[in-house]
Order: sequence, then C-alpha cells, then structure tokens
Amino acid sequence: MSNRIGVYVCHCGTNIASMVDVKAVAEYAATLPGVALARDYKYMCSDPGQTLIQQDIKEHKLDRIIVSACSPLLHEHTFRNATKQGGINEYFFQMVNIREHDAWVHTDRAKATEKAKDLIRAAVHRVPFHKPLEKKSVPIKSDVLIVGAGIAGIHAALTLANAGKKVYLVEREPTIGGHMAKFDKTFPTLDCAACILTPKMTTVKTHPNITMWTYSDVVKVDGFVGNYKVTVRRNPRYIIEDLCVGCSECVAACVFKEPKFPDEFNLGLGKRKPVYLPFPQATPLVAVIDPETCIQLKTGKCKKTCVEACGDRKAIDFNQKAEMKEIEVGTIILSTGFKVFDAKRIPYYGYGAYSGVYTSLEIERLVNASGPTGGELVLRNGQKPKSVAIVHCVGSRDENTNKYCSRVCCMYSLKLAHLVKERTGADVYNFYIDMRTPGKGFEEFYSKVSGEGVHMIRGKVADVFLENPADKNGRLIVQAEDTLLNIMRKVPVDMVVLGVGLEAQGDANDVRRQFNISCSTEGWFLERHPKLAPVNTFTDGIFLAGCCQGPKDIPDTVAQAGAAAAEALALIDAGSIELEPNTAFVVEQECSGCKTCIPMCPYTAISRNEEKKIAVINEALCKGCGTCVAACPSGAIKQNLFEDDEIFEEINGVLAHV
Amino acid sequence: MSESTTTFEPRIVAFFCNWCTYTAADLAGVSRMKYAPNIRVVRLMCSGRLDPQFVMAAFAKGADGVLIGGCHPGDCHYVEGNYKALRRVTLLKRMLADLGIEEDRFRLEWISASEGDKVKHVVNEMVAKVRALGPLDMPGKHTDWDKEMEELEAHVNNSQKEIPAHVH
Amino acid sequence: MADKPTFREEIAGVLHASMGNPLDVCMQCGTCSGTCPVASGGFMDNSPRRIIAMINAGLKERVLKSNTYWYCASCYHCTVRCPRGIDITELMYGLKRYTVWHAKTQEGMIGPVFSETFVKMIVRTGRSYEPVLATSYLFTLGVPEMLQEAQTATSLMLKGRLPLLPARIKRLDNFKKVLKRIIPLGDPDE
Amino acid sequence: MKKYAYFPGCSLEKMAKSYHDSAIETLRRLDVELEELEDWNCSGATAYFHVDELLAYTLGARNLAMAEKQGRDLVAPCSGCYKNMFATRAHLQHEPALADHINFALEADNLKFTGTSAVRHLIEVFVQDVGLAAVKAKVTKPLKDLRVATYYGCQILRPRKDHEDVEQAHFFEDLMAAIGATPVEFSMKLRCCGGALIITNRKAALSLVRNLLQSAAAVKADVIATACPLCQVNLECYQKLVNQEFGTNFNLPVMYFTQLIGLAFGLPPKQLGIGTELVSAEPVICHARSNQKENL
Amino acid sequence: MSTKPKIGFYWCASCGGCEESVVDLAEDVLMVTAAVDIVFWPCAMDFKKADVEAMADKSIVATLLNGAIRSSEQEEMAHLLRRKSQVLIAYGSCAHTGGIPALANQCTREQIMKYVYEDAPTMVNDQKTHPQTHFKEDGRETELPTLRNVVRALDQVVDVDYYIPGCPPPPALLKNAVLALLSGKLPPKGSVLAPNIAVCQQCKRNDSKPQDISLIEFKRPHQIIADPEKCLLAQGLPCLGPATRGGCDAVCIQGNMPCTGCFGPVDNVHDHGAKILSYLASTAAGKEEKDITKTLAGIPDPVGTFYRYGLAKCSLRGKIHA
Repeated sequence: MSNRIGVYVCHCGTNIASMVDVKAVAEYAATLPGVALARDYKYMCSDPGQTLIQQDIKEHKLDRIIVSACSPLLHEHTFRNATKQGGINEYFFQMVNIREHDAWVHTDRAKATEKAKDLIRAAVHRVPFHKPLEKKSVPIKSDVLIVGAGIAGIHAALTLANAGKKVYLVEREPTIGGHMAKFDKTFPTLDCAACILTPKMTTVKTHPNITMWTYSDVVKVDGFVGNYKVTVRRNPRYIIEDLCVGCSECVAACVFKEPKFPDEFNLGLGKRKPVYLPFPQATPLVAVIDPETCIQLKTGKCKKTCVEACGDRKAIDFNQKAEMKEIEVGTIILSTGFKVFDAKRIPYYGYGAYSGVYTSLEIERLVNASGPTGGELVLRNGQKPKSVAIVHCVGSRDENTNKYCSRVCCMYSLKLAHLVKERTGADVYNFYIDMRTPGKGFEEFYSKVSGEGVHMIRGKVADVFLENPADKNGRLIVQAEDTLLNIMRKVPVDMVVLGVGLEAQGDANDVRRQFNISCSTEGWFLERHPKLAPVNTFTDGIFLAGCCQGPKDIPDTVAQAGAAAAEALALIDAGSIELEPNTAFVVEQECSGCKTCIPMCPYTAISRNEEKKIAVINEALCKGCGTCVAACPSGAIKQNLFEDDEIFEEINGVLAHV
Repeated sequence: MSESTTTFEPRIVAFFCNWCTYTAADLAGVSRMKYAPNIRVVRLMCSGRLDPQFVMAAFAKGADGVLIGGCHPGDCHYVEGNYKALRRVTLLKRMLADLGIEEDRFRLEWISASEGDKVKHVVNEMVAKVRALGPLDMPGKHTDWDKEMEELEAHVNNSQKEIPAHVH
Repeated sequence: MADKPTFREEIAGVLHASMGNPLDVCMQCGTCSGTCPVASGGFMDNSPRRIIAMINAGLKERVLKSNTYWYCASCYHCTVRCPRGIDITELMYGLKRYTVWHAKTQEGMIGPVFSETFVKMIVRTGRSYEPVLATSYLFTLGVPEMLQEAQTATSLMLKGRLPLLPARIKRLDNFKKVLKRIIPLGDPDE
Repeated sequence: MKKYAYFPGCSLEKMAKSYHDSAIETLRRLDVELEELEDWNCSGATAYFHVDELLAYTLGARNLAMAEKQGRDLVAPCSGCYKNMFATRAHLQHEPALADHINFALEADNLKFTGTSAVRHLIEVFVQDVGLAAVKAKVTKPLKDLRVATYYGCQILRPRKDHEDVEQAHFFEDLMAAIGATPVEFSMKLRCCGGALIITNRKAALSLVRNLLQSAAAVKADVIATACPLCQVNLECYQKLVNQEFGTNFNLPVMYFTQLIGLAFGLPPKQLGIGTELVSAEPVICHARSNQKENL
Repeated sequence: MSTKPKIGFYWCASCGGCEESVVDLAEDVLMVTAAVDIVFWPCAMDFKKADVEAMADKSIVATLLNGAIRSSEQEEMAHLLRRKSQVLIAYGSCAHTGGIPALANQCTREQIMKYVYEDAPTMVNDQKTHPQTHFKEDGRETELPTLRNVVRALDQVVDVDYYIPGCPPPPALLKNAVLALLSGKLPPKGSVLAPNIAVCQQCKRNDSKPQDISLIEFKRPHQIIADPEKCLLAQGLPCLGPATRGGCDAVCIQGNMPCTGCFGPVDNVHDHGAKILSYLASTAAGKEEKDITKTLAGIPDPVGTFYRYGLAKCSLRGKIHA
C-alpha cells in the first residue's frame, strides 16, 4: 500500500532531545516503508510546529501524520487538529509518546533512542490502517436533574435556575436542607446555619424554574449524555402537597396526644407523632404521615381526628399511592451528601452503652434553638454538664474504620467546644491527634477558641469508661496519653462528644451503578481528575457536588456546587457535545448471532436484532472500551481507532527490527 | 549462554489501559522516575480490549515478555472491563504454560493512575526476571525449525528440468 | 543496601511475625499507651508510643535502656486498636529478642532471666515445670516477693496444685533433634 | 461423638487440673471426646517469643503436625497455648518458606505441618461447635441469679482471630446465660490480668488484678468465670497478695467456665475439681444447691 | 486421449477420513468422474510418484491434498504436486490447519520416537532399536522418509490456492468446489471454500441461548446428558460453534455433541485457539481470581481444546522446549 507518511520528532526543548538522539530517530524514520518525510523540530506543539505539519501535508501530499513527542493524553487533540487543518482526516494521525514513556524515565541515551525508533516504527506500521472517522456529536437537552437537596444541591439548583434552565431537584427526605439544616452555628464565622440556609430553601420552593420533589427516589436512569431518561418515584406522604398549608393542626389533632416516636430529624433525641412536620422551617412546609406508626394506615381503624382538623382543606389522603415520574434531562448533578460515622463501631468509646456519650451531630441538635431541648445543652438526665470531653477523629484516620481524614471534624469540634463553653461554662477538653485548620479564618478560630480556656490535649482517646462501673448514667473517665506532656490523662467528665467522621452514603454503591459512575475505595463518588476535572465524572454529562465526592466543609461544598452547575451550563449552552469516535460496530455479514458480546457491555449498548438474528451496537451508548471486540469469537465486531489490524500492526512494528 | 545473557536485552511488549496504567506510566515520567528501557507500551482504551491473540502475536513476533496493565478491580473506567481481562488472562496463563512459555514472561498488574512508582517497580522486576530467563526469540526458533525444508524444496524444483507439455 | 542498617531497620528485621504495618507509619497518637493497662498504670518508663518514636529517631541506647517491653503483658490490646495497623505487641517481642541476643538486658530485670530459664527448661524437657521455674528466678526477686512467692507456693502445694516431679515428653531425643535443626543451641543439657 | 485432639498444656497437669477434669466431664455429657494429643510439647507460652521466634513456631508446629497425624482439630483450654498455636498456624500458612524451614526440622521427628488441623479454644468448642442450644438442653440445675462476671482475658480474642468483633464479644455471656446464670456488665472483661508479668513484674501484675477484681466486685459479681488457667491462677491465687498489697479485702471466687457448666449439669463438685481453690468456691456451690432445693 | 480437466488427490499425514468424504459424494461421484479425469489418487487407483514426475508442470488442473505434512516424503510430494498443479487445494483440517496430527507439536520428535519405540506400554524393544532412514544390505541401499521437527499445515510447506475445511469436509463443500473449478468461477486465491461466518449462524439451537450465560462451571460431554433442544454452551459444554467457521450445518451439535472447531477460524481471526480462549473466558463468571480459576478449571486441557485441529497454525506453532 503506497501511503505517504510524515513523521515528526519533537525535541520538546531539551526534555526529549537530551535523552533521545532526535536527529538519528528522524533519519531512521525516513528509511521506513511508506514514510515520505521525517523531520525533527524543537517544539512540535508550538504554532510554527503545527503549521509545519499543515504545509507538509499540502506540499508533500502526506496522507498520514505521526508526531512523536509527549503523551497523547496531553497533545493528541492539538496535533489531530493540525492534521485536520492540513486538509486530511484528523484520525489519519498517530501520536508516539517518547517523553513521559521514554526520555523522562530512562538514563541510557542509546537505549532510549532505540526505544524511540521502535515506538515510531510501530506507528508507521499502524497508520496505513487508519480510517477516516468523524467525531460524533450529540445534542444536549437543556433540563437538568439534581439528586439530593442539601446545601450542594440547593446551590447548584438555584445557579442553574437563575441561568434560566429547568431543574428537577429530587430529595428523598420529606424536606430539603440536608445536614446543614440540622446544624446550629457554622464555623469559622459562627453565623447560624438556619439564617443563611432557610432563605435559599424558600427560593428553591418558589423558583419558577425548579421542580422540587421531596420524599422521592430516582429509580431508573437510561440514556447518555445529552438525553438521559430518568424515572423518579414520589413516595406517598399521605398528604396532598398542593392542598397542605403547613398549619400543623392535623398534628395537634392526632389521636396520639403526646409525641411518642423517635424523631428522625433530631436523631431520636426528641419525639414526634405519626403525622408531623420535620422541623419548623421544613421545605416544603407540608406534613408527612409515617405509615409505620399511623393507626389508620396500619389498622384502618382510627378516629381520623387529623382529617377533621384539616377540614375542607382536604389535604389528607390515606389512599395516596407512590407516583412514577418520567423525565428527560441532558445533564445530571449528583449531590447526595454523606452519612456520619456510626460511633457504635468503636465500642470502647461507649456510645449507645453510656448515656453520657453523644455524637457531634446530636450536640448540634441539642444546642440548636429549634432542637429537642430548645437549645438547652443538657444531659439525658436534664442537668447541665460541668465538664465535657470532645473526641476528635472518631472513625477517621484509623485503619480499623476509615483511613482518611474527614476534614471538618477538627473545625466543628472547636466550634462545639466554643458553643458548649458559651452555653454551659463547663470545662471542655478537646482530645486531638493533629489540629487541622487549613482554611480561611480557620487557624484564627482555633486560637480564638483556645483563648476561651478550652483544654487542648494532644492524644487520641484510647478508652472511655464509667467512673463507677455500677452506674451507667454516671460520670465517665476519658483516658488518653497526653503525648506532649508525656503522661497518662484520665479525665472525669459528665459528657463525652464524639467527633464522628464523614462516610459515603450507605447506598452510594447502588447510586453509583444506577448512574454508571465509579466510586473510590472508600465509597466516595470518583471525580474524573482529582485536580483538572474535580466535578466531572468519567460518565459525560454527570457531575458531582458536595460531600458525595469526599468530605468537605460548607464553603467548599457551595463552591463545588457552583462549579458543577457551571460545567452543566457549559454543556447545555454548547447545545451539543462531540464524542471520540472510538466506538465499536458490528460487521453484519460476519456476525453469527452467538450473543457472546451482549453481556460484555456494561452500558447495555449491545442488543440483538431478532429478525436478522445478529448483534447491533447502539453507537450513542457505546463508550468504546472494546471489551466486546476482544470477546467476539469471529472478529465481527470492530473498534474504531483500535481495530485488530491496527493493533496487530503496532505489535509487528514495535518488534520488527532484529 | 552466560555470554548471551550479559548482552541480552529483553524486549517486553506492554498493553496498558488508557485510564489507569497508561496514565500511571505518564505519571512515572512526569515524576522523572527511572526504570528499565526494555518495555514498549501499546495503548488500549481498557484492559478488557486485550484480545489474547495480541499476546500470542507479541510472543510470536519476538517479544521476550508481555505485560498487561489495567485499573484495580472495582475501579475500571468501563465498570468491569478489568474483570473480563482477568478471566482471559487467567486462562491464557495456563495455556501459555502448557505451550512452554515460562510464567515470568507473562504478567498482569493492576496499576491505578496514581501509582507511577508501581509502574517503575513492576517493569524493573519483570525485566530482571525475563533477563534471567534469557531470550524467547520465537521468530528465530521458527526459522531454525524450517531450515530442514530448504534441501527438499530445491531438490524437487531444480533436479527435474522443466517438462514441457508437448512431450505427451 | 551496602551501608549499615539503621536501628529501625534492625528492629524491622526481627519482626517476622508482625503482619502489621512498618513502624514509620506511626502518627504518635498515643492510642497504644492509652490502651496499655501497664503503661496507663504508670509502670513503664517510656510509653509504647515513645518507644516507637525513639526507634524511628534511631535512639538505640535509650531504647535498650528502657524497661517498656519487659513490662509488656502481651495482651495485644494496643495491636487491635492501633489506628495505623502497627503490630505493637510483636514489636515488644522483637525488642525483647533483640536485647536478649545482643546481651543488652538490664541488671535486676527478672524478665530476661525468667524467659531464658523457661526456654532452657523446655528445650531440656519439652514441658514446663513450675517449681524449677520458681527456684531459677527466686534469687532474682527481692526478699518480700520471695516470701510472697513461697507463701503462695506452699498453699498451692497443700491444695495439690503443684507438681512434685518435672514432666518430660516421650520422644525427647527427636524433640531435641528438631530444635537443633532450627538453631544450634549447643547441647541444651549443659 | 465428635472428637478433638486435645492439648492440655503444662499447667493443666497439676496447677489447673480442675479445669482439665471439668472440661472432660462436661464435654462427655455433650458427646464430645477430647483425645489427648500424643506426646505434646509446651507450645512456647509468651516467654518463648521473647527469646526466639523460630523456636516458638517450631514448638507450635510440632503439636499441630501431631494433631494432623491424628486427623483432628486441635483444642487448647489455655488462651496462651491457643494463641501461640493459632498464630503459628496462621503464620506458617502465610509464609510457605518458613513452613518449609520448620518442616525440615520436624522431619527429625517424622512429622510434617500442612495446616489441615484447625486450632480451637476450648470455649469455642462449647459456643460454636457444640452450640448453646445443646448446652442448654443438658442443664438440670440452672444457676439461677448467680451473678457471673465473664472474664475473656486477652488471647482468646486478640490479636484478631476469626471472631466476632474483638472489641465487643458476648459469646461468653451467652454461654453463661445458657446455663441459667446472670452475666453482669463486667466492663473490664477484655482487659488484661497481667498473667505474663506476675513473676517478672509483680507490682504491675497485681495492680491489673486489682482493677479487674474491683470492677467485678463493683457490679456485685458472685463469681468470676475464666477460660484460661493463667488468668485463673492470677485472679484467684494472688487475690490474697492483692489484698496485702493494696489493703483491699476481696474474696471473690474465680472458677473455670467448665466448672460452672458442670454444676449446672448437676455434676458433683468433686468431679469438677472444686475444692482445690485458695478462695473458696463454697458460696457458688451453696447457690447451686439452693437452686436445686427450689427446683425440688 | 481425454480432454477433461485433470484432477489429483493425495493423502499425507491424515486418517483417511478425507478420502472417505470423497466417496461420500455418493451418486455425485459419478457427476465428478464424468466431468473430470482423475490422474492421481494413490488410495483408489494405481499411480506411482514416477507417473506424476512424468507429467508436464501445471498439467493437473487441481490437486486436492489432504493430511498434514510430517515426513520428508509428504513434503516432497507436496512440492511435486504443487509443481504439477495449476490449483493446489488443502483439503480437510489436517492440510488446512494441521489437524489432529499437529497436536504432536506439543512434543519433540525425539520424545515421540522414544515413546513409540521404547516407552509405549505395548512396545517390547529391549535393544531400543529405532527406525533408520538409511538402510544398506549386500549392495542394496534404500532411503526411508524422515520425521520432520514439527507437523506443518500444507501452506507452511508450499503455496496453497484454496482451502476446503473440515474433519472431514462435508461432501457439499467438495461438490461446490469442483463445480467452481469446472465453471472457472473461482474466488480470490487463498480463500477458504466455506462460508465466512461462524457455526452458530447455522445452529438450530441458537435461539435457545440466553443472552447472558455467566458460567460458573464448565462441563465435559461425558458428565451430562445434554438437553437436545438447548444451546450446549448454555448447558456448560465448551461448544466452539461461536468461534468456528460454519458450512457444516452444525452436524455435531445436531448429534448433541459440542462443536470442536474442525473448520478452523473465520477470516478475521488470526489465531483460532487464542480467540476461542478469549470467548470462552468471556462467558465465565466470577470476579475473584480463585472463583475464576475454579470455573476455568473445567477446561482441563486448554491447548488440546483450543487447538485441537490447529496447533500447526497457532502463532507459536507448538510447544516450546527449553
């Protein structure tokens, strides 16, 4: 086959040239069959470098281009573009990595040069088999789905809605607001969470561009970037949302005179009735009836005093059924948040066993004016604690639980130390391993709290036990080595606050599969690139915001939510997205219909054409991994850019010299 | 033999997945780690694309070793491609052993995008092992096997002079 | 590799059994000390955490002078709680071995003597025998302890809980051969 | 009848004979036979690891190899022996090279370690293999309202064995409940008794014993149940010294769980080796008797 | 003298089944013999090598040669027939891909000789006498063929024009080939004269195959009584139908036995065994290495299974002996 190949060897300044004899390599390349021209040049990625390619294509009638320079992951698109500008199909191009994979990792110039020659020869063998390909472009629907309505979801939703995009905001709890709605004050500024969050929550409720579905789950996700088809289940709350005015008269009228069931929003520290409003600023301000505890729903035999109370508003509907909503969106933002570490997993801290032991989140509720004690920080026996130990790193930085640092615990533990002191004047002891306060105003906050006379003890708490083994409600001894004083500390306290870490949601893995993205080993959703694509996922059109991607404080969460919204907007406003054409396709007349390929595909892109009795690949769903190609027993499936012949030739080429 | 092992430079063909191992190799470069220059990387989108035919071809064409690199189990960019690779490689290992290819010549490693040092470590280790094994040199072996045919071919085609059709 | 190993490396070298992480991952949180019943009782001159820090810092002499590891009750509580997965109890064993081999054990320490007597006895008989044990270390005890011990011993004797004759295993010769193949102890009977 | 290779360990020959007797007797009632490991040797104890690891493994491996010869799982009633042999097995399986080395040595006694015999602690046999239901079924004299402090000690659970969470085990309590006794909230049940230090670092050891007795007494335990001879000796035989040392006056019976089970099975105390204590177990016996009366 | 096109048949390292298959043409044999003039067919008619040598080069229109090339004699005949024939057709699996005889490439010639003449249980040979290739007695000398290093497919020895696959090839393929020859309507040189599509396409059980059969256990034919309606692979039998060229009407599967791959690969596949391996491994379940290994242990002899008819054409051509 008579190709006219152009080979370009980049010096990359001295990066390559210092370890690879670029001249020799170019001269060698010129001798290879099909090579019409071979040059070396200082900076191929520079404008003159690219122009060089374009001119040569025209002047020397080149029909294949090989650039051996840095990693294709860096400059492939640059040179494809140059090739295109030169007037031939951009996929007649092949890149050879002689920097990251050669010059930079070797010390023997002769051998590095040999390697460069081999790699270029492989490309020279390969390119004749390259076919002209077109990038496929898919349109982007402008509606956006946001899953999870904590501060991340709320912020992203408002950003997009204000930009005029239609947003579906889905939340599985009866109210939006997430964890932030449970907090009292926020570090380091100590402004009250409710004061900054509730206005945003109401805006979400009233915003014309936002469809807010609480008490709802995403049950099905089909499609691909630009047009996802999503099914959302709206669970019955037995209250007609549009008719309820949130007057809570039904709650007052409930046959249960006293609240009797653990109240989820207050983590069981308070009680609620079967019909309830999660908290005063709940959004939507609509009651919920819990089918597990409501007599009518369980037995059908109740006086239904609530219905009476509701009167002609007729908002209560005991026959309400789950409702399925089908929506089509172009992009998706996941902001499903986190769960706090279950302190029971560290039994020697006594959570659940000793009444004096609390989690930090419980304390947030206890010091919160809208909490179960109306903001009074008291023990379960109603008394104010005189001494309080705050334990950092509970379930974090520990091979037995979670290896990672949860990032927010040091700061919120300092915040709680401040609040506890402020509310009770108790002696407060913070037990920490390392005090981590990297953030705007964080270190200042640390010194402020230290200045308030909080005892800072450097040492991980090793044990919490009862002062009197017989009295489980009595005082506790917190034991740790004071690693600075180098003595053992056994501090008697009335209350122990466990600074529990952050964990991925229990169902993160199911969600991940549902949206076909990856999780890190700890279960956090995996970003496309830790630095350069922190809110993208490996699935186009799906973005991450907030703690579902990893522990974060509120400022970072909001920032990231903004970024995710911006990424979505960028896609939407572009109107369409171009995808690499490295997809697989079936050569009809060679397919025997053996079905081997069908289960290979993680994206269900392969299906069977029943009348032709062969496999067909939906190009739009194919992500181009090539697993089906390797599996196809009769080589009837081919992958663009990675056809068998191309790879076989690359192998032959790299080994050709003897 | 000892002479040849001293001068022998193993040729190892590596198939790296685009998202984890190829990126890890880039990272090794960016971090200026140094490793043996005996490896030649062929980039695939996913270790699941690895067709055992490629491995056979590489050995047949003169590779002394073949290295496969993919994302760690659970981390595959294409969800499960690496498991499929694992299944194929597991069986291929057995078959290669039956075909007399030493175990150390064929290796699968999970190397995530952040494990540049692992690329270095794995490559160096493998090069050392293969160097110890000496050349595989399939092309050479095949030519040796076929030398035996030259004599007869010459004999049949040259001994008899051309017999023109009109003789009969 | 040619240059002499650091103290940390030496210690790492004697930690066969440890399936735990290397010492240098220690973050000095003090969980081990806080968990250790002996350390928290104030009996160790250096807490386990400090010992690790000293090893990492290469303070060999100080470590060898320390009584810490001879006070380790091998309860493994630190090991299961260490947030960095270090097998601290094994480390303590390692340090004991190190000092015994390098004959660096401190004066007046009963631990080493006891252990060695114990080992010698087992090598001789294959079984342990409390009375021999007692006599072999009694002289190292202070007078009150010696009395206490005698006192306890007698009462046990009266209850028939102390053996009068040392036990021996049957295939003692084989047993000794086995041990000789592991390390040449010389003749255990000497 | 299920059979095990039984490794009594040195102390059960005399010092803890009552443990031995009660174990044999109670298990017989449960259709389990402990067939003594032929020519067993000391498993190394903790002291051994102080001097030479390799020898310690060899000692353990010899016993394991002999159990394999008997084709049975190996049962140790002593937590120390159990831990050593459990660790030995785990480690040799984990490091074939080491196993080879040690097997070379074992040849001298025509033995070979392959790892086929599992290592079980006596209490695991009751809880996991026999099962609480089976135990319960054999109870004739439930130890009603006998407040038992279940003392696990260290080496049954630690270092991590294939057990429920090492930090919150409760099988011992379940076992005691199964024989009708009342397990108390013994918060120090997993803490160390300092057994390994009683000779070498007397003061430290005694203080640990003191802590344990204190916390058991605080919750009004009638008896401490143990599953290890060393713990038993420490908590019981040295109680007097503790009292001398700290001016306390503990008088708390410390019995083997097998003895308590035996009583619940209605076996005569003598058969269970009761009567050789330095802290009299009489109160417990009386309690059992009084129960019997009630039952009549 | 006949003007009918001259046809030759020859038989190298093979079982004779291919010769049988010619007879299997049944009455069509008459059609063939009527249409052509068989000038060489040692197993059926009395010709000698000398007769062939005497023929004019390229005077035979087509020779159908079956059997692999194992001995110097077979090699010589291959060269000779190549020279005398316009078209040389590798007939049957052995000539096509080495066939069963090529499984011998797992052993060295020496190993084989030693086994056959010394170690085989049926062998009594105290002197350990081995066959000699050169024999001399009172002045008379003879040369005997030697065994080659390896077994070769025909095209590894001489240039081959066409291939008719199968062990043995079904009569239909032969008939079509002959008709094509007579009509001169020949496909491009090097073609395999059978459909370029896998057996599954012709298999009646194809529809019964579920889309996802993640096998946790491979079975061997003797271990189960296969349901005659259902896909054999779905029943755990490693059926090579998906990876093997069709044209056989899936006869084996009709006989309730899995396809063993005698037709060799389709055009796109370079290394039949490797492709079979890839596809079978792909149908195995399991994510943990131990589970996978357990499942795949159901294929006890990969080489023998994947290269049953094609070891000569395996990229490595056989086992490497240190």
